[in-house]
Amino acid sequence: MSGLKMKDLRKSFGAVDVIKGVDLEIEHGEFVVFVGPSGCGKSTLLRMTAGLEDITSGELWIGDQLCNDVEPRDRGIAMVFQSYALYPHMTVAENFGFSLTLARAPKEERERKVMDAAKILQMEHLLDRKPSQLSGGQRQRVAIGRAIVRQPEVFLFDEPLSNLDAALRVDMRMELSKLHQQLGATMIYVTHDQIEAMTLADRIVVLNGGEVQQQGAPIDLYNSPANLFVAGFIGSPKMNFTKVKVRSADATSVVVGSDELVDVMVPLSGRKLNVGDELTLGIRPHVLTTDSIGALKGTVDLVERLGNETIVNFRLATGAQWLAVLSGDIVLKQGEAVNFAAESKDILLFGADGRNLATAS
Amino acid sequence: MSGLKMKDLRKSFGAVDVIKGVDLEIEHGEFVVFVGPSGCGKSTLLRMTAGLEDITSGELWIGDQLCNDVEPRDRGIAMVFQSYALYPHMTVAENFGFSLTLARAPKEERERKVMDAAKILQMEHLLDRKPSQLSGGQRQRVAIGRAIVRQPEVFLFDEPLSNLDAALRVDMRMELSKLHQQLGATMIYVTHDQIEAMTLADRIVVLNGGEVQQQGAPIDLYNSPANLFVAGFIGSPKMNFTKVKVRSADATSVVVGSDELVDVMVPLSGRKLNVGDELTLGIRPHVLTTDSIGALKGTVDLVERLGNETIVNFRLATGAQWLAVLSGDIVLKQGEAVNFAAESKDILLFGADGRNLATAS
Amino acid sequence: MAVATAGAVNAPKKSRVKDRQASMYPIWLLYPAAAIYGILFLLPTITSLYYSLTRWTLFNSEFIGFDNFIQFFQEPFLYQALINTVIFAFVTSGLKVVLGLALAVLLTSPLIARDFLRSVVFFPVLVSTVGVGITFTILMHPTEGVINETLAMIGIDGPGWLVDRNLALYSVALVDVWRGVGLATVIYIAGIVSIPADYYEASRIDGATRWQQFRHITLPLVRPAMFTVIILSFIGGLRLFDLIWTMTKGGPGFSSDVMASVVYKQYQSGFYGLSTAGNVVLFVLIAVLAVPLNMFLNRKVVTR
Amino acid sequence: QDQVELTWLVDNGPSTVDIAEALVAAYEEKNPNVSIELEIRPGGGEGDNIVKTRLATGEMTDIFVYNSGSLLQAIAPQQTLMPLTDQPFMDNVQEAFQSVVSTDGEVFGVPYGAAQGGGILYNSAIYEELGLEVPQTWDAFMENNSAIDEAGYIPVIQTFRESWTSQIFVLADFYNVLQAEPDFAERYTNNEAKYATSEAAQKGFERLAAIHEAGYTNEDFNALGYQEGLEMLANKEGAHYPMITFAIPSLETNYPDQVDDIGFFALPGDDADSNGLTTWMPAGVYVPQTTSNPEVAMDFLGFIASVEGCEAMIDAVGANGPYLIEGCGLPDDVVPAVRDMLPYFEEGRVEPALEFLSPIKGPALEQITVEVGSGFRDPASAAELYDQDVRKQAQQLGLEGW
Amino acid sequence: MSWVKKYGLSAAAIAISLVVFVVPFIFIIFMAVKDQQQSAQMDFSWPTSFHVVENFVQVIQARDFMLITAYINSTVITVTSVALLVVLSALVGFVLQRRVTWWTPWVDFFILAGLMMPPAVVPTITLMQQLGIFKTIHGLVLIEVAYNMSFSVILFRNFIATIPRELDEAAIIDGARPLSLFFRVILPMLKPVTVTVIVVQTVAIFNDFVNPLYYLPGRENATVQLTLYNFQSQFVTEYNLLFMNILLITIPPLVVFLFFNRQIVAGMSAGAIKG
Ligand SMILES: Nc1ncnc2c1ncn2[C@@H]1O[C@H](COP(=O)(O)OP(=O)(O)OP(=O)(O)O)[C@@H](O)[C@H]1O
Ligand SMILES: Nc1ncnc2c1ncn2[C@@H]1O[C@H](COP(=O)(O)OP(=O)(O)OP(=O)(O)O)[C@@H](O)[C@H]1O
Ligand SMILES: [Mg+2]
Ligand SMILES: [Mg+2]
Repeated sequence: MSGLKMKDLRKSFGAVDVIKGVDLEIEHGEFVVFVGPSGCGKSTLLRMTAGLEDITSGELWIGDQLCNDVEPRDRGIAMVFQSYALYPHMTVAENFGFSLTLARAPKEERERKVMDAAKILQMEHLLDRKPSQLSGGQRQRVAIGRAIVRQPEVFLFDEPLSNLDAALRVDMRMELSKLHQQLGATMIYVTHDQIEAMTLADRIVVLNGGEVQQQGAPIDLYNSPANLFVAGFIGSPKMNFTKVKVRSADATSVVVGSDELVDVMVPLSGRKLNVGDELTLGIRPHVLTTDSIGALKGTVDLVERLGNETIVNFRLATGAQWLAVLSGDIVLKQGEAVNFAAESKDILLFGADGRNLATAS
Repeated sequence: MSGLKMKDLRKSFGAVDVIKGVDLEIEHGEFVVFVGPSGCGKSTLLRMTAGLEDITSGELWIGDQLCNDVEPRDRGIAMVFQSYALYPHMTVAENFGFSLTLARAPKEERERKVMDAAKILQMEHLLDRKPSQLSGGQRQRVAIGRAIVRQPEVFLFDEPLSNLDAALRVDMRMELSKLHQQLGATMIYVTHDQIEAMTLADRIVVLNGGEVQQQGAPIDLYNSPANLFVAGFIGSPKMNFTKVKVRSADATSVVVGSDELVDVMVPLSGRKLNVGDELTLGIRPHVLTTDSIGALKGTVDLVERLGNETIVNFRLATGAQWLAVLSGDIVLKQGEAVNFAAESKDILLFGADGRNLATAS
Repeated sequence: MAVATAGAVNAPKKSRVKDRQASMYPIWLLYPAAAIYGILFLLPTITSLYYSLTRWTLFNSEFIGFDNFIQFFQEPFLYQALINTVIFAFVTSGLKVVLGLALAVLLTSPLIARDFLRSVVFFPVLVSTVGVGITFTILMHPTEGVINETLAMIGIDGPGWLVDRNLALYSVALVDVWRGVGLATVIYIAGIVSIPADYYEASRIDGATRWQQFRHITLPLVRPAMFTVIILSFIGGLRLFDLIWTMTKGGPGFSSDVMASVVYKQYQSGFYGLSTAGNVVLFVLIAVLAVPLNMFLNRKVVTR
Repeated sequence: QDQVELTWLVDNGPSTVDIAEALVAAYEEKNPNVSIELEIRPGGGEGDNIVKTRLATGEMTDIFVYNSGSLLQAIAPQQTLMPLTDQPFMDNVQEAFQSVVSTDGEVFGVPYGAAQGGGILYNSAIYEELGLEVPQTWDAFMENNSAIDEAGYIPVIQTFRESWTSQIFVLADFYNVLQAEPDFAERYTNNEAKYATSEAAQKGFERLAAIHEAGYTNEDFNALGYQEGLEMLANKEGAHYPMITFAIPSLETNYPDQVDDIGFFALPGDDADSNGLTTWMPAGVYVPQTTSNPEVAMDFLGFIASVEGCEAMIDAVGANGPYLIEGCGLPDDVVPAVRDMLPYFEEGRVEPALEFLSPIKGPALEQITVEVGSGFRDPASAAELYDQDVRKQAQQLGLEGW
Repeated sequence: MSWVKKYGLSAAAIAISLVVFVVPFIFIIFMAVKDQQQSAQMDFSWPTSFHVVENFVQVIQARDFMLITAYINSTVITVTSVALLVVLSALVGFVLQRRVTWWTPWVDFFILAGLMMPPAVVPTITLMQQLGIFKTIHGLVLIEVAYNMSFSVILFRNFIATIPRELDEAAIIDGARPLSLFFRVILPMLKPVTVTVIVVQTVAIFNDFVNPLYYLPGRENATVQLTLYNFQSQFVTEYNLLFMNILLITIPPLVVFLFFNRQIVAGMSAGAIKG
């Protein structure tokens, strides 16, 4: 059994605190995705888990063992490095099979496993190449291959698909998912791709500035972000925010409004609010729909047509920039006036401390 | 003026042909995005343009100059390397300013430009770090910074945003777009991110196996892919394909059908088709809608809830795996039977040679 | 050291750093080397230090305190030898560091007959000191030597390279550079080929000329090699006597004597205690110059 | 009879090796059960160190060649060597040699090769051409030089590139020193006589300087080496070459046609009546106490000290000096230079060089004489500097009174 | 014009190096083929007659084919010592570079001491006698290893700094123990330095004469540099044979150099790391 437990983990590089007390329990077999802005400490946390970075303070348990001082090779992990770290003097096949070579696995077993990995990664024809003769995406796949050949208890993936094309990425996602089910291994996965995070994760952990902001099932994070940061971070394009003032509040609903916005009622307990409080209102671009009598009056700035959907950048009367994502390929001209509407259940409110009023207890 | 012209460019590494005759004209100030599967030769083409890779045959013109043998520094280009290639002995600021140092730009100018770039890239606080002290995404931003500080005639970006988080990526996309407008520079941009490609590009060039498959405005590629490859490659998730047989064809419409599919009529000139011809039918996941009387009867296999939309993996009666992307957060149970429908205008047909019947002349 | 201060900030970290590194890079890897080096070099060398305090004929030794050191410092030309030593070390190591780098850059660029040229440059390293010594005494002959004959052809009256008291030391230094630059060159070549091509590519894009590439990429990134060359040739220069011995025997007169040749002469004369004392003095001199240099250089190595 | 194998360490002088090979061949022929293997070491200080090191560590060969005279003391013969005092063959060895391989009444070695003299090798063709006579006094020598100079030849060849050649004027003058101060060696050893304070001893330096001042040397004296010196002499470019007679074999090999024109005379002093030769005793052959087979080793030494052995040596390298073995005469066909040397021995006009009488020889002498001979240093300060150098040596030897 | 600019400089550099390095070499060859008399003149002149074979045979045959024995001995000693040296000192360099602790400066100092202090011969011999390795080939091998260790360690140590630590980490994650990390990942990446060390140390050990002289006495143990003494002594030298000998003993290390020089290839670490 190899669940993972992190107790108040901390890490500093000299004077720079990078991980500022992370508490996390990961069950055996769970697929956990770390997301967070660039430089927030995801890789560092992974490297601490792997034993490559010493733990400044706190405890790291893998299974029943306190692992702070356990050697990486005894932790039963495999890792895909963000920087790949391929052995440049070995061929792809040798890179794949290196851990097995080290473990003195029989030659046939090694060859079989290497071939399996190559098939999964669609790299059979490249097995004899050296890393320097590969494209960026191919190198990244070698890095993945090296990890999956090992079949460890715990996988650590640091942005393993970032340099792959969309189709391959979908394939790999499936393969990793399959692998996860087959091996029943614990996986910790860092990604910046929202879809990857949403589709792969049993649980998403949102990190920011070395701290856990929120963790939970993907859809819960999307629907009920704990705070402004998570709300802004999960979902792409980003949620639209605007400052609003409380016009009235009672136990079941709050009415807010601002210069930009006609007053709207949000079904929400407003017990702790006073009229005049400043809140932040958030609406996801996806929930906005064009509606000739919609409350949001905007002027189209820029239209990005993705084919299946259309991203509309529009400006409110006050000059605030908002986004709306409309289904399908919609033709709008720059400068055109459009009205948008949203259902009140899709509106989120955040307190002055940034916490989501709907979930804050 | 620095448009770019590639005339039958070819490149081989020893016996491996990587670029197999690329013809391309890029106008001054155009923003061209190269997309294509991993290993198809995008980076190689960029490196040939930059002058880092010898041209095996063909001609490369930048502006009015035949550049096959021109030194990179005389080509007026800047490039973001897929592998970053940051100078390990220089700080972030020095990395940014290196090209200006080389050009002996005055110190104030250099400092100003470096600060500007740092601001754009949100890296002001990291200017004194060495690359080895940065996170992956931060390194990537240094690589971008190095290029934008130069303000050249031609930018070459090789997956510049692949390691950035979604929010930052959107910001950077904006900034690059802005930069493009400000400088009026030509940009060639490699990416695997569909949204990036669709939103940034004036023109998308789809490469596969070292050859150009199609080029054109993003939305045209999405709506009228020239062939099966492009159709499958552009748009995520991938278009659903199925083999169909022509049931009847006339000058304005074709009726096709198969075991999986009840017969459908596609408005299309069918002059060249005969009854019984095998075609491939393609429907994008996004155009499918649940419809209780829909012609596609499927059983739900897997539901991925992204929040703003829901990806439904379903199986047809024949066992074929299809995808549908439904707007909004929709709850479906595995094993549930669902009917899907699509409008006939959204259906694409491809001939035996893979070409799109609607666009093939 | 940097690590010590970093550890001081955060006490528990230090022990962990040690533990983690200890498992990755365990100290027992050093044992075989340490055993050989410690037993066969350090141990006898350190025991021999005792003899610097004795009058020692190899057959008998008699403790005489610091008399040897006193006598050593009374060597009539010690001061000049000291100056010569330092000059020699700086001239030879300086030239090797610079010329070696130049040659290495040349010999790593695509050239016809590059392998041949490399061999040519390395060849002097292979020739025994005796051969080098004789060869150059002849080539440097003031009137009949090829060097001066060539100079005469272009109207220069060549100096008496080895026979001029003011020049002999420098002439030997030049010959030492001739002999040793090949060594520096191969070390540099190893350093240059270890620099990833990426950086050159990036700098070409950034607009660097050949010279700027050298200045901003090669020079900083070849530092490991350069520091090796600096340390090895500097200490080598301070210690060198064999070439001086074969070429001038410290002459004419005492003009090209260096510390090491003074010590060597004492050893040749059978003054074993005295020469051990001389070695100790020389050791201290070198240590005073080289150890800080080494620490300085170690700190400047760029790690990737 | 058991096969006996011995090892023999010799230095690498070509005549040394030739002699050794000849002796071994002759001895092995007589004693088929013995085979002697030669091991070669460098000469000079390096070679001395090797001998000392090997003796000190008990790793010496069964027999070895080493200096006679003062340098012998440095290997502590009492501790390390087998005494030969009672060996019958020592009767064959002339007293003159025995005295330089003895300490405290024990004799340790037999002579290896011939005795040498230090003086002037001269080109008799030039002498004949200019009608000159062999000089008996320094003044006569200088007059000859002047005549030679005028005739366009080089009077005195100097070859300071190999600095050891610069010492001859000082070392070979020792016969003259002893004529003036018969007890110089003893007083010198006892820290009583000094080069700087002894007029006679300082003369060596003065004469060296005088030659330079008079401009009698070749122009490129500081760039030439020993071989080139011999060549100039043989080729009649120069008339005099101050040298030790061990140069003669080399002249014989390299200049067989000219060697008949080369003569030799002792370094002249002030007084024609007390003209004589400073001599160098041959090296000795010794047996270390660690030898594996003392009997055979002794027997071999006996062979070397026999007329038979002596003849083997002469066969090998020719006769270029007295062999110091009773009954071992020289053949008649010796080259003129050797012939010139013999009368000094026969008439007893010889004295051993200082290094055979005193353990002290300053190691820096050759560098000092180069300075004097090149005109950088005046004789007085040279003598003083040399005295300093000598003190170092004496102190290192731990001699009384220093 | 541009041609001159582009190639002129390197052409000039090549020409100069050729002259500087080749002229003395030609001198050596000339000397080696002259007869004894002409060689004794010690000048840089065209040989009046060529005695290639004669001199060659004489040198080979000298002292009972001593040169042949010497070749064999020197080769055995060189090969084993260099092999040991490379492995041991690369290990030391590896640990010292990667692991910085309070004792690193001291180890550094002792390593430098190997360059700064000449070895003490007599105490070493006594010690070797006690260990029973005096006068043995392996004894001398160990001596050569000990004496050349500092040089190699410094070389390796500085170069190991250029290998990205991420590769160590990857190997450790792959389950490598320190030795396999070193032999399978680090050492292969060090090829250019290793080659340099091999070449340099081969030359140094093959050409060493002081140490064999003291620690491996005995005629049957002769090494190549000792053969030079066959023709050169304190007072008399047979220059033609000496130079022929010099030429002959220079060839094996030259071959080593020619062979290994081809192994110095660029781009060992290409493709390892992104960033
Ligand atoms: N030195 C080489 N020798 C042989 N093949 C090479 C070499 N370098 C690259 N290739 C091959 O050339 C093809 C194109 O490489 P390139 O880097 O251009 O791909 P890419 O389109 O950038 O892919 P990616 O999206 O993965 O970065 C790849 O299949 C790669 O394996
Ligand atoms: N050696 C170091 N010294 C100082 N700061 C460091 C060092 N290494 C990393 N950091 C900092 O630690 C922070 C966390 O780095 P980490 O690599 O964990 O980020 P990340 O979350 O993986 O980011 P990315 O998504 O960009 O890869 C970054 O801000 C980085 O600048
Ligand atoms: Mg990271
Ligand atoms: Mg690429």
